[in-house]
Amino acid sequence: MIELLVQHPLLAALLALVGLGAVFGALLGYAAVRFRTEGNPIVEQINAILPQTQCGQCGHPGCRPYAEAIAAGEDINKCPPGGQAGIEALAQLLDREVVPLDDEHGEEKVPQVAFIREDECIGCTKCIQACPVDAILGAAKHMHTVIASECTGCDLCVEPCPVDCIDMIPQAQTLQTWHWELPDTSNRGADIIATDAGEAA
Amino acid sequence: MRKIHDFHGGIHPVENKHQSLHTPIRDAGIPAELTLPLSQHIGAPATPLVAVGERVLKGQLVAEATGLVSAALHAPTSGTVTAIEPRPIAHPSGLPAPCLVIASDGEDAWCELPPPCSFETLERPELLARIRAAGIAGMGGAGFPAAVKLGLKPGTQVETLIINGTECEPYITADDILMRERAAQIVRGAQILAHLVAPAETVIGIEDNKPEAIAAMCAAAEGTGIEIAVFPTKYPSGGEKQLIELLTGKQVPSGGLPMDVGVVCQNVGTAAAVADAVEHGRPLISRITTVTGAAVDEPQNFEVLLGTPMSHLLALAGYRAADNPRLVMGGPMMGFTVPDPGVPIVKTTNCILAPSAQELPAPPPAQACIRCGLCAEACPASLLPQQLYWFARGREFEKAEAHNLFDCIECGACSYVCPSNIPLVQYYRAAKAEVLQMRRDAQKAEHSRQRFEARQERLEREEAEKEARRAARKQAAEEKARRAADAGSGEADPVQAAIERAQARKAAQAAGAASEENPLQKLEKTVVTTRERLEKAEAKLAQARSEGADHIAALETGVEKTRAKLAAAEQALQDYQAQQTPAEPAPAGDAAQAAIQKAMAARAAQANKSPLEKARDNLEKLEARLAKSEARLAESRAAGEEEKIVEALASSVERLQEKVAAARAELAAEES
Amino acid sequence: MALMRVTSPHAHGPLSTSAVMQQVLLATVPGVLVLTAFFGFGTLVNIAFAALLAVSFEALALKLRGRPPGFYLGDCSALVTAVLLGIALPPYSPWWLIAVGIAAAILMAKHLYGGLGYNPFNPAMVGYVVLLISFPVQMTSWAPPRGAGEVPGLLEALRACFTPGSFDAITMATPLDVLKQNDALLVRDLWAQSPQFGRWAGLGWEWANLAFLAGGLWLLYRRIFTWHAPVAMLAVIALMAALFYDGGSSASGGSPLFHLLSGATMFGAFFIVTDPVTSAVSVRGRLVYGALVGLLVYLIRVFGNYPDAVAFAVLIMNFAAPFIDQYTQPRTYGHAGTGDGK
Amino acid sequence: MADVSYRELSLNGLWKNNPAIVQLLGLCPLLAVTSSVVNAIGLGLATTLVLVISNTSVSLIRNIVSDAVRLPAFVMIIASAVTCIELLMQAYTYELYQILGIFLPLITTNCVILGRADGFACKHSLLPAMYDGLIMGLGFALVLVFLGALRELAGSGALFANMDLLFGPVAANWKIVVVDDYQNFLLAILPPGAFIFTGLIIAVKNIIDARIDARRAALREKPVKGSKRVRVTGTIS
Repeated sequence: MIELLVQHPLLAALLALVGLGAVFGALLGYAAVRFRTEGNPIVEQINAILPQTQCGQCGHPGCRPYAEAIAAGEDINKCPPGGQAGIEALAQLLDREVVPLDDEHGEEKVPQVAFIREDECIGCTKCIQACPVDAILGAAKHMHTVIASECTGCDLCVEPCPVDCIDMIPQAQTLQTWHWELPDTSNRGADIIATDAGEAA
Repeated sequence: MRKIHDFHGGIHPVENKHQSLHTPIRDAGIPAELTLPLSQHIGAPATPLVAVGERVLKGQLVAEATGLVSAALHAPTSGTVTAIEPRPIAHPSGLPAPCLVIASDGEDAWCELPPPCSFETLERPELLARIRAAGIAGMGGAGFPAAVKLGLKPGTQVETLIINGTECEPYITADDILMRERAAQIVRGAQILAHLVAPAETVIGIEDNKPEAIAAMCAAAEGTGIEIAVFPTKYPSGGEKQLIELLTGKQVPSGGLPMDVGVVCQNVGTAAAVADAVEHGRPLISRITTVTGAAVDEPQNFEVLLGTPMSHLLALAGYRAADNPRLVMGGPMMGFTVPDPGVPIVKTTNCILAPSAQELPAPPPAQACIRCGLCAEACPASLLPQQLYWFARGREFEKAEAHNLFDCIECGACSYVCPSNIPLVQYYRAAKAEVLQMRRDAQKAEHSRQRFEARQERLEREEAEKEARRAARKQAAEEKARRAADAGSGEADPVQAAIERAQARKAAQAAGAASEENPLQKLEKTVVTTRERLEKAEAKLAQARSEGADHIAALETGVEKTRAKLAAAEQALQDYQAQQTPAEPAPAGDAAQAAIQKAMAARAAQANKSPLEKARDNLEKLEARLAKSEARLAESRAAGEEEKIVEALASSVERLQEKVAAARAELAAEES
Repeated sequence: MALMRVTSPHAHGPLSTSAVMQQVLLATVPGVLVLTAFFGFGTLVNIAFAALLAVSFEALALKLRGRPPGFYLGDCSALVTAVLLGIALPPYSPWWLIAVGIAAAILMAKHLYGGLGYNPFNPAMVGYVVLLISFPVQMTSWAPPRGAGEVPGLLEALRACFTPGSFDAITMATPLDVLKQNDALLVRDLWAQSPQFGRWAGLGWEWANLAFLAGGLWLLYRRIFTWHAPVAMLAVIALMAALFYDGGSSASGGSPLFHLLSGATMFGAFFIVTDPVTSAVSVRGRLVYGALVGLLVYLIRVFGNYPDAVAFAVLIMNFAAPFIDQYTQPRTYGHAGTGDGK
Repeated sequence: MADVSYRELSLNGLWKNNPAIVQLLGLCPLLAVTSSVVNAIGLGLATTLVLVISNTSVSLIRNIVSDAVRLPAFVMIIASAVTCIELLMQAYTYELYQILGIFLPLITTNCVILGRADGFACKHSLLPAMYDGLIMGLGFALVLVFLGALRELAGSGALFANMDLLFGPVAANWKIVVVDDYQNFLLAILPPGAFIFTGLIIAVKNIIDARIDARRAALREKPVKGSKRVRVTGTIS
């Protein structure tokens, strides 16, 4: 046998290569079976990044369905409330490219909270049915009100209101939430600003 | 002589302290109006105890501490409460905060104070209560309520009590002059604090650039066992953590408190205030404040009532507003700019700095970081400021946190030495705030998610129940049909079914009649349960009263409400019984019949109405709404409410106006 | 009147980036004077031409990147790069050599990475190395020092720069090169035979090194940088030389004093290794960084292909600087342990 | 699969998805042998040939080889093809064979080839696979030649030197000296030069792409903002 191989180097090479191929093939096949990934934990991680406003602007009924869609390969730039920061976080998690927000799905806005002008409310409960997080309190024929701390600012309640008594108000800044902003470094070409030295009124 | 340790980093900025030390402490007098922010300390704001229009006396408690970490407020002089409303306060944001405004009457009449006493005679809880009642919050700048810091957990052993007379910031001399002029009071305060926390040693730490203060303190501390430790001048040795390392060689663990290494630290100003509070029963209503900078003619120290507008003090010191591009509360290293000179002095205002443009020039444009490392050399917390800067700038906040962003004390040493003029501290402040904001957002998102999922679950359940009911009904119907079919020898008999339906309806009506007793039972039950609840609430209230808990007021209103409910329930029961006795229950169908008739009548009326009338009605309704909205808008404009709200209202008015216009057009069309 | 709203601190120290750069420029003066005294006006012409080119390239790059050139030129960093490269280049280099070097330094090493503060590699050294590997002949021939040959005047220096080929004749190997090529003579004999050697090291070189040392000490005194990196580097070079010094056989690597005062040792230690942008940041990091530069310098000088090695050593360690930073984070106040790598 | 557009394939291979400057595959030979045009042409042709052969064979056996062992099988095919090419070059262009040296056998490990085999050929029928191999190979070879020309020009001031190694004696005087009396700029010839010039080529391509995109974006209609919203709360009665 060995003699034969020595005499026919071509055969030896062929055998060696086929042998190697067989061994590595077996190894790969085993690994494919042994280390199969179970389930899809990525959905949970994506869902944790999404802002949970449940606003439906992404075209999915709620944040979790969108998280599932992203895991299945959908674009990550469909969430206006998450904004650019959210897109970046998703891009990092999924190792995808950072893309600008798709404005077919709306624009990034400052955080808002719904406000019911209570003397105009007729108590129709339509907004209560629309609210995805049960943040509106009220009963039929009784004035409703928004529990501001629970409101996600999704503005789904605005449209159903028959008397247009719901406004979206930007979340007010308080002493507790106020803070210094990062110095602006975006316009370094045009004019150079050291700090956000602004002028108070 | 104790061993003085050193801490990493630190800088030596120009001190500029002599300017304000030429004259002794001057009384700033009583301004016409005092503005007391309800939150002058770290923690929950105080709750006002007085009403607008009420007359208050000097030293009277006007707002009490709420919650564990909070401090009380007292009237700094006698006068009338003119407003409790948001006013601009000394805060870099320039946002208003709730304030209590007192118009002084000039009499400066004291309220009744507890009798003076000697602290040795007082027990620890009583001492603590006096300090708490006096509303003392850290006078060094942070404003942590003193009583909270001193209220040690039982069983803790304090090694060192440090009285901080370091005052390392340039320009500020409030503690210096206090130590020079009131050394004895500070030492008494220190003795009281020592009595309270029973430390193994008490040290007063002073930088060596205050020789007069050191001499005065040494003289006053003679024979008291209190040590005066003098150490080289270096910024920021007055920082609590740095001072502890200087004097004890120990480092406060990250995220921990000085107590974790057996140290309690208080400012000299706090010590003096404690002495006043305990010995004379006087609450904290005034403090020493330095007014300095090149834009005032006579830099000096004032004893000033809390709530005095800064402009009042500045005027006394000869302020030249034209020379002053920025007004700083605190020192040049850690102080913050105030948006308006009218903001009040608070418990933490140790200095008002009015520099000229030459003295503290506006920050020049930032250049690129050249990684020179001077910031790392200067950092007293041994951080890598430029790494933090890169992370903050790149919004890589997790990495910044991993590089101990939250150990930064914002002392400003890094920005001071930075050759490229990078506003490092601003980056750190912003980064910290963003991290906190992100944590809050994550929490809120999680909360929203849970609520959303709970709601979805509920809707599904309801849907399922509905489905189940429908299925059951269907099954019953089928069952019935089959039975009918069986009975009717395989032929579905509609007549039979109708009869059966009618019978079922009758049975149901009978059942309804049987349940006629229900309202009575229900009312009785309500009365019983309400009574039970009232009893429970009363017991709770009594318990709370005996314990002197905070929420008595809330409980009281609760009891009140429950009582009212009980009365109402009893009344309802009686009414019902009275109604029941004379007449037998009316046939059940009657009420429904009446309602149906009424509805039919309404509909007929509606149908009878001509389109013209309808349109007119509609217009009337809309006009009423418009008027209401306009009134609300005017009101909010007058009240100076926030822009956004006014805008929102304005837009809604506009919408209504449009609708009215449309309705008018419709009406016109109908009429023609 | 409107009041300014800014974050604290409101006070600022006296130091600025341009001041730092100007101090560095000033500190090179003694070294440049000594080089001129011994090797003629070649270095001065190098520096002048390099400075002109560097400022133009910098302005061009800034313009292309949409930054205001006036503001950024004010930091003088381009001038520093030009002066350092001008000193490092052999005197009487042809103009195109300087131009290629400056282009590599300013355009490639600096602005391609984002300008001052963002460059991972020392621009002057990148320029130098690009030239060294591209034009080894021109880069390894050095003018003979006064005393070993005639020193050209200013006009001749200018001519050498702008009419290439006119000056090829009068160049010599540097002392480091001579020692490296030597495999037959005892060091003592070599010293006696070659005109390039002076009292301790190369003729002229020793004084130039001492002058750069003086400039460096002045910078230290002005607290422009800390002592850690240069001292670590010099200490390691001296230590290595002492360890491997065999008393002067024909295979000798040279005495510690020879290594300290030869080639670009002092220049590298005080003007290149201390470049803050490309070195490690923390104190411990700078010690490690300097020491490793020193080690590499010695290894390449004695065992490598090139006679001098500061540029290579510095560039290699530039690579490693972030890595060193990662493992030499100082222990933050109030934290147990060293906080390494976390 | 019938829905393969040859136009799309060509565009992909030559520009949009160029293996060398977009996918950055096969960098090792790209950087190592492009010091002159002749080297680049030689290696480019060899690689293209191997690609065509390997894509063809892989496409032929794609339904026979099981998924788990496909990679070893592909590598075997590629190795055989490379060996054939190597022998051919040894026979007909011996000098070039010697210059290219180790990089000829190393074509086996060139990721472009395995990448195309696994990414395209094993999913497509014979003709598209063959065409893809050809176009991808040409795309790779073009970049190789362009880079080689740049480096040769910058490094030695001349173009098309030593073309006779590949094309025989006819090509002996194809050399064009662009700059007389040129000081050889070694950096361009050495591997760092390859990195720098590759970077420049990629930069130029990105600039062109960005311009094209900008022009297209200007032409395209803007969709309505927020038009894709849905209700998460079902119907509202």
